[in-house]
Amino acid sequence: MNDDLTNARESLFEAPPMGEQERMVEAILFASAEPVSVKELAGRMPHGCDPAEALVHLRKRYEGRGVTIMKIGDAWAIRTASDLGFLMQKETVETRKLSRAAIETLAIIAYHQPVTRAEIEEIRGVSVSRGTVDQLLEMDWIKFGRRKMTPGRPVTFVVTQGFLDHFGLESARDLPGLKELRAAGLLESRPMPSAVLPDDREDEEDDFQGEMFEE
Amino acid sequence: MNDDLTNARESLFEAPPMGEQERMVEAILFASAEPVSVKELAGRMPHGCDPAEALVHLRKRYEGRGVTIMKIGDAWAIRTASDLGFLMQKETVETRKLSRAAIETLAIIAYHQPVTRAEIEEIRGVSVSRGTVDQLLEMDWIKFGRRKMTPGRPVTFVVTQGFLDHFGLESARDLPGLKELRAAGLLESRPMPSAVLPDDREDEEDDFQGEMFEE
Amino acid sequence: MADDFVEDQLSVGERLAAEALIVDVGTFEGPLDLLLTLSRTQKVDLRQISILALAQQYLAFVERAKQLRLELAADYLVMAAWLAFLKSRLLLPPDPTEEGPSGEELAAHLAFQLERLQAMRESAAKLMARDQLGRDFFARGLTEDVERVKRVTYTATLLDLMQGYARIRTRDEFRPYVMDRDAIMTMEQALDRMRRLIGFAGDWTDIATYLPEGWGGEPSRRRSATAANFAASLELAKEGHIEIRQGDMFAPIQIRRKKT
Repeated sequence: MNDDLTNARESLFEAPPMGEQERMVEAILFASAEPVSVKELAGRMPHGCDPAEALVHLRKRYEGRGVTIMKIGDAWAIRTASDLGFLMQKETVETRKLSRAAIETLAIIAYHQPVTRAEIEEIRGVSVSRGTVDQLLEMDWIKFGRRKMTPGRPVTFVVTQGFLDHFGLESARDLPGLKELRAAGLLESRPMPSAVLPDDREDEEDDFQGEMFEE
Repeated sequence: MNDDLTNARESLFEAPPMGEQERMVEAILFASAEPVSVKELAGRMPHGCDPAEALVHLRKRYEGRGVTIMKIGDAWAIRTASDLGFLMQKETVETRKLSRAAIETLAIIAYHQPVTRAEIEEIRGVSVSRGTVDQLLEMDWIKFGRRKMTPGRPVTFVVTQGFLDHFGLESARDLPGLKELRAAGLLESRPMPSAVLPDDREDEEDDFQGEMFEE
Repeated sequence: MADDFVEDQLSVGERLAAEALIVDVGTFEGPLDLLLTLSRTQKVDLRQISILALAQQYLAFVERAKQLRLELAADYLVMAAWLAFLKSRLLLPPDPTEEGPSGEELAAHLAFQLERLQAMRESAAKLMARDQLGRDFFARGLTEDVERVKRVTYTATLLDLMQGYARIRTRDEFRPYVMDRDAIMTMEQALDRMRRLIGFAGDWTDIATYLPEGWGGEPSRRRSATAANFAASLELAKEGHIEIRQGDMFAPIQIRRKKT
C-alpha cells in the first residue's frame, strides 16, 4: 500500500543516473579519511540515490588499482593497496608499541566478543590492568558492549569500527583463523568442572553456594 | 657521458610496467597530505620510473570521474570534481525561537497595521532595531504597506499572507483581543484599569458594564 | 649404562632449563603463562600434553625456586598446591565415595585453558601481522572536510505572538501600585465624603449621583468610585444613618437619610 506513495515520490524526485551516483560516492569517499556509512552517503546524496548499488560498481572499478574500496563494518572507505605501502614511508605513522598484555587482551576481545573483564582474566590467567583496557579504549579499538545478563550484569567489551579499519577487516567475522578456533571449541566459555581452580573466583562462589545447599 | 651509467642502472633495475607506475602514483597522490611534485614522485618510486608519463595515464583514467587529478603549481593532487562540490556540504537546519524583540514588533504590526516604525517604537517604548525589521521582512512575515499621509510620508508595515499562513489566521482581524488573552490566562497581571488604547476591543465590554451602573 | 648417562644428561638439561625459567620468573604473566612455557618442553601438541608430567615440572620449578630462596608470588604457590592435589588425584585410583570432578576432568580443563591461551597468543600474533592502517595501507591524506552549513530558521507560535502583545500592552500595569491611585477611590474616601453629603439626602436618591466630580467619566475611575460609594453606603446604613433600597434586579440603588 506504500508502493503508490513510493512510486509517486520516485517520479517526483528522479534520482540521478547510476553513473552519476557512482561519481558521487567516489567523491565522498575520496574526501574522507574515515569510513562513511551507507546511511551517511544516502544522506548526502540527492534524494532517491542508491549508494549501496553505486558502491558495487565502484568497488569493481577500483579492483587492482593503486587504491581500493574497502568495506569496514557497515561503512566504506578508500585505502591504498597494501602492496604499495613501501612507497609511503613519509606517511607512515609510528604507532605506540603495544604491550604483550594489551595485544593479547585486544585479541581476546576481538575473538570472544562480547567479553567481560572476568572472562578475559580467565583466559589469560592473570588480572587485566586498568591501564591496558584504558589504552585500548583510548586508541578507539575497543568499546563497551552490552552488559551481560548474568549476576552483577558485568559490562562487556567489543571491538570498534576503528579496529576493523586499522586491521583492514570487513567485520569481526573475518578475523584470521576464527573458523578454526570455533571448530576446535576454543572460543567457548567452558566452565571449570565444578571445582576449585585457585584463580577462578566465580567458581569458588558457585561451589560455596552448592555446598550450602548440599549440607 | 652519464648515459652509460644510467643505461647500465636501468638494465640492472628494470622499471616496473607503466600500469604499476600508474598505481603507485595513484596511491601516493591519494595518501599524501599535500600536492606532490613530479620530482618527489620520482624520488619515492622505484628507480627508472617515469611519473610524468604515469600521470598522463592516470589523469586520463580519472577524466569525468568523481575526483580529478589536478595540477596545483608544479605539484599534483587528487581533488573532488568541481561539479560535485555540493556533496561536501552538509546542511543542517536549526529552528530557533524568534527573539522577544522580534515577536513584540511582529505583534504590534499585526494588531496595529498599517503601522509606522515610529508608532511601533512608541508602543514598545523602545527603539526598533533595523535587524529586527529586516529579519521579519526576510522571513516574509511583514512587508511594506502604503506610506502614511503624514509629514515625512513614513512607510508603514503590514503582515503578509505568509504570516497568516504560519499562524493559521484568516486575517489579522482574527487575532484575539486583550480581553480574550486575559480570559485565556495569557496575561498574568490582574485585570486592572489599564491605559487603554481607543481601538481596544476590550473597552467595549468595559463600557457596557459601566453603563449598567450609570442607569 | 648408556641409558643412565642419557638420563643424567637430560636431568642436567632440565635443571638448567628450570634455572633459566627461574631467572625469568619476573617475565611470566602468572602461573598459567609459566605452565604454557613449561608445556613446550614436552614438544607435543597441546592436545596430547601430559598434564601429570606438566604438574611435576611445575612442582619441581617451585621447589627449585624455594631452594634458591626466591620469593614467588602467592598465586604461584596456590597453583602449586592445586597441581599437587591434581597430581594425587591423577595418580590414585578413583575413590567412588569422593565428591567432585575426577582428576581426568580437572586435567582436561587445564589442558583446555592452556590450549585456549596458546590459541589466543597465536591469534594475537596473526592479527598484528596483518597489514595495518598507517603502516601498510593508508587513508586519504588530503581530506576535504564536510562543510557544515547551518541554516537557521526562526519560528514563533500564535501563543508567543499574543503573549508578546499582552506583555507590551500591560506593561503599564506593572508600575508601582501607588501610581494608579488616581484611578482608585477608597471606601474611606467615599465614606468621608458621604457623611458630609448625607445630611442633604432627605429623599430617595440614586447612589450614582453621589459620584464625585471627575469620577463619572472614565470607566475605570467610575467603577472604582461606584464601588467605594456603595460600600460606604452600606457602612452608613449599618451605622443607622441611612436607608438603602433597590426596586428590581439591576435597578438603580437608592439611598436616603434615615429619619430620626
